[in-house]
Amino acid sequence: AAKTMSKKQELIYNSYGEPETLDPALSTGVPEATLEMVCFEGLVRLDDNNLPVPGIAERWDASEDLMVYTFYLRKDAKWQDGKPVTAKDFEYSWKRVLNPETASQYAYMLYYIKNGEAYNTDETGKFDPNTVGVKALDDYTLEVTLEAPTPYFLQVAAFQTLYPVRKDIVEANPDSWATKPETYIGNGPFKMVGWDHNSQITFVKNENYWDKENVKLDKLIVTLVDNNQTAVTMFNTGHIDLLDSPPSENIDGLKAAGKYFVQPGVSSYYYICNVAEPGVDNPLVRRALAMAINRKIIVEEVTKGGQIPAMSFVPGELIDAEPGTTFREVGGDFFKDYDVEGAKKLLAEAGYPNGKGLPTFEILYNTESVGHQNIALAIQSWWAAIGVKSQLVGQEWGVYLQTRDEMNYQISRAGWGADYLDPMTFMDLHVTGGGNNDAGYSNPNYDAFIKIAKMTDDQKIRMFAMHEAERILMEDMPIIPIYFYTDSWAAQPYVEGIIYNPFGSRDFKFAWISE
Amino acid sequence: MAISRLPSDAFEPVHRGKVKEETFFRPSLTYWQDVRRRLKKNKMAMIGLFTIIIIVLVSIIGPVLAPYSYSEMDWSATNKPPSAKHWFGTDNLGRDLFVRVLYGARISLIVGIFASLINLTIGVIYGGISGFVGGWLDNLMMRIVDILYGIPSLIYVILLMVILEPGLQNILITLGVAYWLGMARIVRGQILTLKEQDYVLAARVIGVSWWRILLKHLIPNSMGPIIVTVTLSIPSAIFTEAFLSFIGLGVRAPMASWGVLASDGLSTLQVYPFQLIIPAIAICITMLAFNFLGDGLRDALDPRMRK
Amino acid sequence: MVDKLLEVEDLRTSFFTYAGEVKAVRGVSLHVNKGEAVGIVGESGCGKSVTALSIMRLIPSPPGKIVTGSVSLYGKDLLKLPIKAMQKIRGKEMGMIFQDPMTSLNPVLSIGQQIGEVLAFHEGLKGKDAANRSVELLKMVGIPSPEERLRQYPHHFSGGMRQRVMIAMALACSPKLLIADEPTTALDVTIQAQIIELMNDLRERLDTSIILITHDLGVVAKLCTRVIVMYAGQIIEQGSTDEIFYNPKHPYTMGLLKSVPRLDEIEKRKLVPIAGHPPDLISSLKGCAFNPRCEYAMKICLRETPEIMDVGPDHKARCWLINKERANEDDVIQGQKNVK
Amino acid sequence: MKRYIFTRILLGILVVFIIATVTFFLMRAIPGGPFSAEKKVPEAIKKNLEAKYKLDQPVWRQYLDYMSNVIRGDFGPSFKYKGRTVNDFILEGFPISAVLGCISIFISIGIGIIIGIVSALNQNKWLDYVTMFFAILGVSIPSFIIASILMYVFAFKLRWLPPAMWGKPSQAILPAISLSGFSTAFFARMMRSSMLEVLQQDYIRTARAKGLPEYLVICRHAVKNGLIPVITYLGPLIAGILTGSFVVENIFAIPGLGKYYVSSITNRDYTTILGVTIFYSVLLVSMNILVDIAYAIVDPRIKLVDKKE
Amino acid sequence: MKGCYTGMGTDKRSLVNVKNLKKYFQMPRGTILGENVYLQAVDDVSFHIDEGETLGLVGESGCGKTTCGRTMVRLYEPTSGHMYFEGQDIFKLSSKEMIPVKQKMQMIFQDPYSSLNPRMTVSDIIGEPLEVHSLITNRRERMERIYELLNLVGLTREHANRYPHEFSGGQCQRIGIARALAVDPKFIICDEPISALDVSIQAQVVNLLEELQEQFKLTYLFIAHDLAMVKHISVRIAVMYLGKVVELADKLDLYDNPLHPYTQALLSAIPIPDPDVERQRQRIILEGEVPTPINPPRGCRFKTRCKYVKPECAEEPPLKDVGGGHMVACHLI
Ligand SMILES: Nc1ncnc2c1ncn2[C@@H]1O[C@H](COP(=O)(O)OP(=O)(O)OP(=O)(O)O)[C@@H](O)[C@H]1O
Ligand SMILES: Nc1ncnc2c1ncn2[C@@H]1O[C@H](COP(=O)(O)OP(=O)(O)OP(=O)(O)O)[C@@H](O)[C@H]1O
Ligand SMILES: [Mg+2]
Ligand SMILES: [Mg+2]
Repeated sequence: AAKTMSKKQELIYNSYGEPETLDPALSTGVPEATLEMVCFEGLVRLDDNNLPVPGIAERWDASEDLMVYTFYLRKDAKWQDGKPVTAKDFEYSWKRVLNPETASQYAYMLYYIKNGEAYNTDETGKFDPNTVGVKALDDYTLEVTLEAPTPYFLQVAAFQTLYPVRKDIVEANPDSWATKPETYIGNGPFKMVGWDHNSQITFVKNENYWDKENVKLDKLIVTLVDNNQTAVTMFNTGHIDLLDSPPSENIDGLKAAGKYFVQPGVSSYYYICNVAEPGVDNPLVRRALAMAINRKIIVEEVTKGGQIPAMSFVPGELIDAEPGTTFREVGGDFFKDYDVEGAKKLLAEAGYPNGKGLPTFEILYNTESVGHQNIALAIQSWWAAIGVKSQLVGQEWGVYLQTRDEMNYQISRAGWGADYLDPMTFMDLHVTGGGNNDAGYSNPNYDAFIKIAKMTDDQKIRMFAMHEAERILMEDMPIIPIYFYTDSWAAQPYVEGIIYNPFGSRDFKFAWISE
Repeated sequence: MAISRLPSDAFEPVHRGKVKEETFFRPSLTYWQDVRRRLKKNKMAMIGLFTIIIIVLVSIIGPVLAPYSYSEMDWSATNKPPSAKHWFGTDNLGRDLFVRVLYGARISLIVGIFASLINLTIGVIYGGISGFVGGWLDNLMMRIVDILYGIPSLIYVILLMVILEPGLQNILITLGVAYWLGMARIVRGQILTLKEQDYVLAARVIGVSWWRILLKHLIPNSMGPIIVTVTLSIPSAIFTEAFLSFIGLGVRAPMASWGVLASDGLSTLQVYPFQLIIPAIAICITMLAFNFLGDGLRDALDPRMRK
Repeated sequence: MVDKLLEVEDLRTSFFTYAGEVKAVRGVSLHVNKGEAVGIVGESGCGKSVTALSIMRLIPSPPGKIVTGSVSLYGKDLLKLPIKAMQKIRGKEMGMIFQDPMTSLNPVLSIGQQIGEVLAFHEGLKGKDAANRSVELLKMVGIPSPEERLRQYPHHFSGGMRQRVMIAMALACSPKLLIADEPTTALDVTIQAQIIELMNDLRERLDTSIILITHDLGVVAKLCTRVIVMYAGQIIEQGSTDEIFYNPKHPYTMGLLKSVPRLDEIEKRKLVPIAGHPPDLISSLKGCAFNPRCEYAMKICLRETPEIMDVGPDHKARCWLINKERANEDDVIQGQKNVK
Repeated sequence: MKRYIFTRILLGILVVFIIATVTFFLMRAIPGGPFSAEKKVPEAIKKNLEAKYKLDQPVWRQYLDYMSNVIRGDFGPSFKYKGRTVNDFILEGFPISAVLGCISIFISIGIGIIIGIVSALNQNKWLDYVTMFFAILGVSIPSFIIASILMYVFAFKLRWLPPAMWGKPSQAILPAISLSGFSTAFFARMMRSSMLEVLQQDYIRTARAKGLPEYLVICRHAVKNGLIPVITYLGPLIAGILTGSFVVENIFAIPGLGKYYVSSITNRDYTTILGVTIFYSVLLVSMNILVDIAYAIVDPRIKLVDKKE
Repeated sequence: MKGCYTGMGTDKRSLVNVKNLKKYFQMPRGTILGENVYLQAVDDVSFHIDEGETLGLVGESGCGKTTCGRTMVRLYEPTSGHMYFEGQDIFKLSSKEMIPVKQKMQMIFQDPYSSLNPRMTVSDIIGEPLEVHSLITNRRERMERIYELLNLVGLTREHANRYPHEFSGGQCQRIGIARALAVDPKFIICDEPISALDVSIQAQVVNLLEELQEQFKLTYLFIAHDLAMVKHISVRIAVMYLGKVVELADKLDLYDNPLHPYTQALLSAIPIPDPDVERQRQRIILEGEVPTPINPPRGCRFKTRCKYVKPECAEEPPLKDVGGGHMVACHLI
């Protein structure tokens, strides 16, 4: 039966904790992205299927070589205070991101643009910003020149770092404009009307939004409760309508009430092995360790959030060369989950029958949530079953990061989320000397395949190379995949029309409340 | 007058030599015998003492007899409420809570007792010296206490975590760094009032050395507040341990203390309340026992309460 | 006929402690006439304070309890009054001053507040009236610049002045009876002299009856018209001051008198203390309570408690020796008869 | 008096200064930094960030800069919450923490003291045993457990009260009770024993001898004296309630300052760590001074003044 | 031969010789840069005590008697002055060198209860000085010595294992005396040892002190404000007023012929247990407030309360000998 709209179009959404900043140029987190998407709109938006649809740009052209994009802005796009949104706004905003003084952490999202990196990394202060490949040809035409052909540039253009901001507003209060509703001027479907720091943010429908007809919510309240137990209690008592990633303890109950939803995510949970450490320096041992883990139990009994056991590195939602196929479907699994016998055999093969001769491994994890510890405990018990002794080392976040960074560990918990929707965001992680290659892994063949994949924009070759690289990676197993994250949320039955982005961000533009 | 009815020898004087000091017929006991005797007479204190002994015994013997180990996971029986098979139920990894509570008792009791010892040694001595010596040294020592109070403990806990390996002994070290501040203040206050007492002056006239005055005269007479402070400090030590374990300085999982069990149980309060309530009850019973014992001990240590 | 203001009959007060029943007062009967100063003397622990507190019904309970007896003020039995009525009598009809002026005043209330609350409760005086009356009282007890003193706290006062404040407080409602429990023990001699003068003056001017508890015979000699000597919870001798000082009948009284040195004696004589200690009041006493320390103890003293009996007009004692004297007298008389 | 307060303040400033200095260097000694993340920031961008927040300068330089700003009352910008300053945090968060803290202190002093008095007056009767039993439980269970249980019972099960957030009076009830649990129990115990002591004092007997009714004897004479030893604990307890509020603020989603006390450290938000630490030390030191002054007010015997006056 | 010391004191035979003793307590200052304020508890006091003699020290509460006594055993550090003990200026000794001296000088305190540690048994209390000065070698010897001392002060060995609170005031004072005697002292400062006791117990304690003096040739400084008792026990008496000795004389001399107006008032204030005498006696009631020792009156300190003040009293009267060792500090004489 078709649902009818409720009279009161008001939605309460919980975002865990105070946003670090709502300045699109500076923010880095997913929660921030969600809130910025409420107030801002970039050249394009992403639809249900993560495909670019017109945003502020009505249409766009790309040159043959995919090096130059021309965006044609809609004339009715306005800022919430009624001023028109122009191509100059974009030019200004992007250059602001690249300006080293802005110190934007996501500035590298604009390194695709010609001279973007050069400008951002300039230390002399003499770099001419006008050489950066973004130019307002007139008020409604924006020309973007890229460094290299980038097939997914339109996705990038939807990213919050590339949202336009208002020069006059920003320059008046360069530091604090994004912290107060009075100066937080956006061009999106809603506008901020109140921000009780650490408590809640209130948005109302933006009457100057070009597509206001399609915006149904009158009011969006974002609570900033960072304790997930509290948040779930608030959800259960009807004080919150939409809650992301409810804690695993409550999932069963929510499921039973039909309020729990889940979709595949684009992040991977895995263990990395310090390949220089005795014991784990042996790929056979690493594979044995991987095979001994019972991932099904982990996702069903420990994490409970519908996560997907991972017998490979790249999560399932990324598209492969052939339309309609995903990288994962093509790549398949590389080993069997909970293959105790196989693991034992490998161990023996490696010269450690029943774990004899192996040191006691330390499993490093961070202690911010009990989840990591529980997984480590379970894994410890399965490893013990094949004769591998291990010990848990929990560390506070900052310490954990440093320990990992300094390669002071043997086996460590890790996670990686996609920056963009392409397997490369995972695959180039383990190249020799890579900035995030915390395993210290190095394999020239792997490096070669990654290089090939990066040099071409032929999807077939790229995907082939990356599949090969993944195969090598799983052969050497510097990382032990455990599961693929899911994107989960709890929603009251009357919540409708939200676009749930697999990265975890939410688009409330089309949200509404049913009776 | 009734004189007539008096016996004839009524008015004969009684011949007694020099009048003797009348003597009390009371067994002569040493101080500690006396303390024991008085403690034994105190019903509540004895209940407390026996409870503690039972908890200690059970925590030592119990795990040996139990059919499960503290780390054994049973994936088919997670989050089961208390039953004949699992007396206290199981946790989210299917571990038997009864056995975990027994093991937890070991750690929590060690931590609690150690914190008391820290209080009794560093706290009492520091406060004692500060109060007894007085003057600028007192001022200096108390300002150091203020400073240690003021520095956020999490920072030096993290620093210690970098320096030390996780484990019980390091919880103890961490507790040792800052766990005596309150006690030092209280003892100092006591000593300040006591040191003007005549018996202290008398000891000084005799030529008793200052540390002996401190140990034999002043500290024993501050025992009341000291014991109260000690018993009050035990629960916070137990939960500090849980916090330290949580951020990674404590005992390694899967070993868990009561504090850790309670903190873990907290997240499942809405779904499986017994996982919080059971360790919480264990802590409360122990605390009641310690309080009864402490109060009894305080009275027993005070000879003025002798009956 | 003299007015009997207060009459205590067979008062018995005990403390029920873990160790047993401490019979602190064992059948005290006494009376106080109007305008009279009665001294109660005796060693430490003989039950003087407990007697006084029993009269005021201020025995700490538990462990204390008035077991039997009656205390009548103007013939009204105080022990039977409901507590509310008793509160009206305390402070209004009977005032009490305690031994230690240092601890008997509330350290955190100003003098004005402490005097004022008596006036407020008993006389309904508030604000200015109360202040005026307080000033008057302080003036009466000889505290200079009383207006300013009202705002001060006990620790601003010296011991002697605090004791004066206590007296002022006790006299606030012009009670008929003032019980002073060792009012000068904690004070030094020169101040003690001032307080005694003050009390004497009050008695003369206001006709207040005074019960003065002390073990200082010198103070009694100065102030009292009648003396009661207590020992182990009993009255063992009572009589007019002169009788007690010059004609003591009980060996204990004699002992007390002998144990003090006198400023006016020229030759150094050895002090003669009463040997031994007062008995433990927990044990039930057999015979005369004083017998273990008595140098004249006789066989009967070990067996039976003597009755208190008259030894002259306004002089009573509780001692077998009196009987012995009498018996001897009887012998003499009989002998004479025989001779005849 | 003035002189006493003056020296106390001077010493207090010194203490705060040392706390700030030690914290500054300890904080720099612990691993991790404000911009470390699992996904590492590219070197060049990190450089930009460090330049922006002056982290590229030598540590002593940063220390001097920071301290000179602090003296001017500027705790600097937050590293984590961009565009916001530590001063903002304090100005926004502290009033809320203070309101919550004051309610809790009010509850713990009020209820704790009443319980203490009642049980002292009923010494060794069942009322005494019951209240002291709960007092022991109160000091045994930490506030975060009390908070969760209260939320479970009153918000989730009974639905009498809102589970969290701040603003309405009803939202203050549960956090205030959780926060005051320990100190209420503590005060009750302290008050009981000090009342038992006071009730033995001579001046109580004097008050009775004056014929005062019992309620006046207790309320006017006993309670005020009984409070004196309790006040000594007020300083540390108030400080404890204020700094200890981070758990409760976190659980009840209260936008107070307390949560920064811990989160700033986990975030390595250097300026916030220092700002909050300095702020709390100032609070602690001034609380102690205030309590001493309060002590002198309640107990006129205590002289903060020279004897000459 | 008796007591010949080669000290620098005027009276070479004296066991104890106090010279110009001053003890000022520093008070908190008025302003941060203000001058130091001192409480002049003992101001320039000199006297000597011969071996075997008892010197009485009287005066009203707060006049500095206790301070004087305590400074003499260095419980307080003296502000200035000398104290020769057996000819040696003990104020110049280090705390190490003081230990053997402490063995020869002891003190008995005013409050019999508070001067005994409530948590020590009698044998621990009496045993402590024995241990500190290593006067015993083993447990048995210790107990024997303790029993001996208990016996000496009229207690029995049954008392050894009891606690102070189980004793009466007089018995407690005896324990205090036994503790002082434990080290075989030569000189004992008795700081109001009887003020807290009742009359008959006072007599017991005083008798005990006298017996012990005879037995061990002890020297006493006997502090009290009860002139009658002081007169009974002392040979000579010093009267203090507000930190100064105002009169010092042989006891009979002092009683028969008190010269200082303060001494006269003091003597008249002592109640005499004799109703007839009391009825006739005229007390000299001192008027006026006791001045504070912080800012004592200039000149004669008694002038604010003295009936006979004269202009010269603005000058400080020296303590001068008016014959027969009777010294008085008053302009009237
Ligand atoms: N609260 C109490 N509990 C038990 N026994 C008590 C209590 N109060 C007094 N007594 C006992 O009652 C007896 C009489 O005490 P009381 O105070 O009347 O003596 P006193 O004659 O006033 O002595 P003092 O001269 O020392 O004041 C003493 O033996 C004392 O031990
Ligand atoms: N430790 C101290 N610090 C400061 N002032 C002190 C100290 N001890 C004593 N005084 C002061 O010194 C003065 C003399 O005190 P002292 O105790 O010597 O008098 P006293 O003659 O022994 O009096 P009492 O007869 O009351 O014992 C008093 O004013 C007292 O307040
Ligand atoms: Mg008495
Ligand atoms: Mg003295």
